[in-house]
Amino acid sequence: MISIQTNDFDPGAEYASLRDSGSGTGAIATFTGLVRDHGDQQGVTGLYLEHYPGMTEQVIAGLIDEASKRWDVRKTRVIHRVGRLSLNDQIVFVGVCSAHRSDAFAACEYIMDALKTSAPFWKKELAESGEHWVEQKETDLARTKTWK
Amino acid sequence: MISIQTNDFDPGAEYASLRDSGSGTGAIATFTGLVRDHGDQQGVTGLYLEHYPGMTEQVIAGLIDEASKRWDVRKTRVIHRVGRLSLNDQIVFVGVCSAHRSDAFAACEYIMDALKTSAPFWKKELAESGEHWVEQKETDLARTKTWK
Amino acid sequence: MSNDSITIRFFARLREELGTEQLTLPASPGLTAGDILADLALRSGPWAQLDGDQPIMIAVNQTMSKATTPVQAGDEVAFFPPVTGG
Amino acid sequence: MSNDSITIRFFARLREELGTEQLTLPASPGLTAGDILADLALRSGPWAQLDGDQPIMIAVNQTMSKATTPVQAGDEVAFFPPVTGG
Repeated sequence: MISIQTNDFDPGAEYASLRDSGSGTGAIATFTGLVRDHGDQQGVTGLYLEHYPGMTEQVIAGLIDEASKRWDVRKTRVIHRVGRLSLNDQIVFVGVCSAHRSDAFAACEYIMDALKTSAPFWKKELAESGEHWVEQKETDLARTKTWK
Repeated sequence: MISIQTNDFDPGAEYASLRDSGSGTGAIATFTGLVRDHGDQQGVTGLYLEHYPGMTEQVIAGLIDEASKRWDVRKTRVIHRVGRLSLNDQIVFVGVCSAHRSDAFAACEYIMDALKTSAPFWKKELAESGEHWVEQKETDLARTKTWK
Repeated sequence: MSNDSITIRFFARLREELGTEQLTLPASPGLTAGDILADLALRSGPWAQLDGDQPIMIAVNQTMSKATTPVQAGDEVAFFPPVTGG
Repeated sequence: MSNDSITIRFFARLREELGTEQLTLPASPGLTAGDILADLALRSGPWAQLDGDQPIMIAVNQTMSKATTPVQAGDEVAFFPPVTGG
């Protein structure tokens, strides 16, 4: 399931729902991204997240499909917030259940890495020194290429 | 923090506690292992987990130290249950906070992989066809070697 | 969106700097996404950046596309900076 | 655990098959963990497996060790099958 939303989410509840995926599930990997105090600049006080409604969901669904072809994936959950976020707020959640540990980790990390370079979200850092659209990182592009 | 315990745990509460790790945290990766219906054999109905008290905690503390040297790790949490467990019960939890996504994933997976081959736990599968001490997997050993 | 025109959308920094979220252009035979970008870059002021050094990503009908992707009446074409979510 | 002897512990399948959780042996100069294992393998019945094909892991004072690790009075030596937690 994929949700793009302005409101917050509860990783504990998301985990509980992933766990309810049958007696063949042996492994659940989750990732949560938070607004931290440093990014392209220091002293970040918040973020503004913009997205391309419709396309975003389509791209993420494609990433989940791709992950399901490559690994044993029993259930997935992706949540991404948009709008204005404060320091320490939750931005993104990716959770994957699998029969096997290595598949759960790989699929979770793949979806997260690929989301960062292919899902149409844009992040603006809000800081005391002003606003700043975040630039795409070479390291993120490089990480996505290692999955090819 | 490391806990070896017979009682269950709440990954949602563990996540919340990991999240409370300062405004530099940007990423939290968690892994939970569950009792599944197939392992060395089909029709598994439960597990019995034995450990070496004292040594277990020491080995896991060493793995966390090693992870902290290799990656940016701000806070970790490891819980491993022992005793008798039923189908779908939670066995193990590993959670890592970091400033960066790749570090959180790597440290979480490293601790989990290394725990499986170096922490003194032993798993006995309980099935309708009888009890069976689980054999160490070549694939687990191979995964641990890739971290060397 | 009328069915004989093309809807153009902009996001993030581009949307802000162009002061434009959406516009409509007429379709024409053999048109590509890159042709649209080149035409828009001829406009004055901030529009020139569409022909500049900054990488611009293209989506046609909400699918990542290239400058050579053909575009026809009824299509939605979006231009935006490299994505930075997650 | 007295201070002039060595405590030996067994876990999991070994503990079950040997029917022994713990025993005490006298210390002697130059003793190694491997010497203890070889001595115990001379006992009758299930003890022979200590000298068999199955891999046995060794911990001396709760630290993973080798057959060549020296052992002295007061030490705790544990023998167990390869670990399978997680």
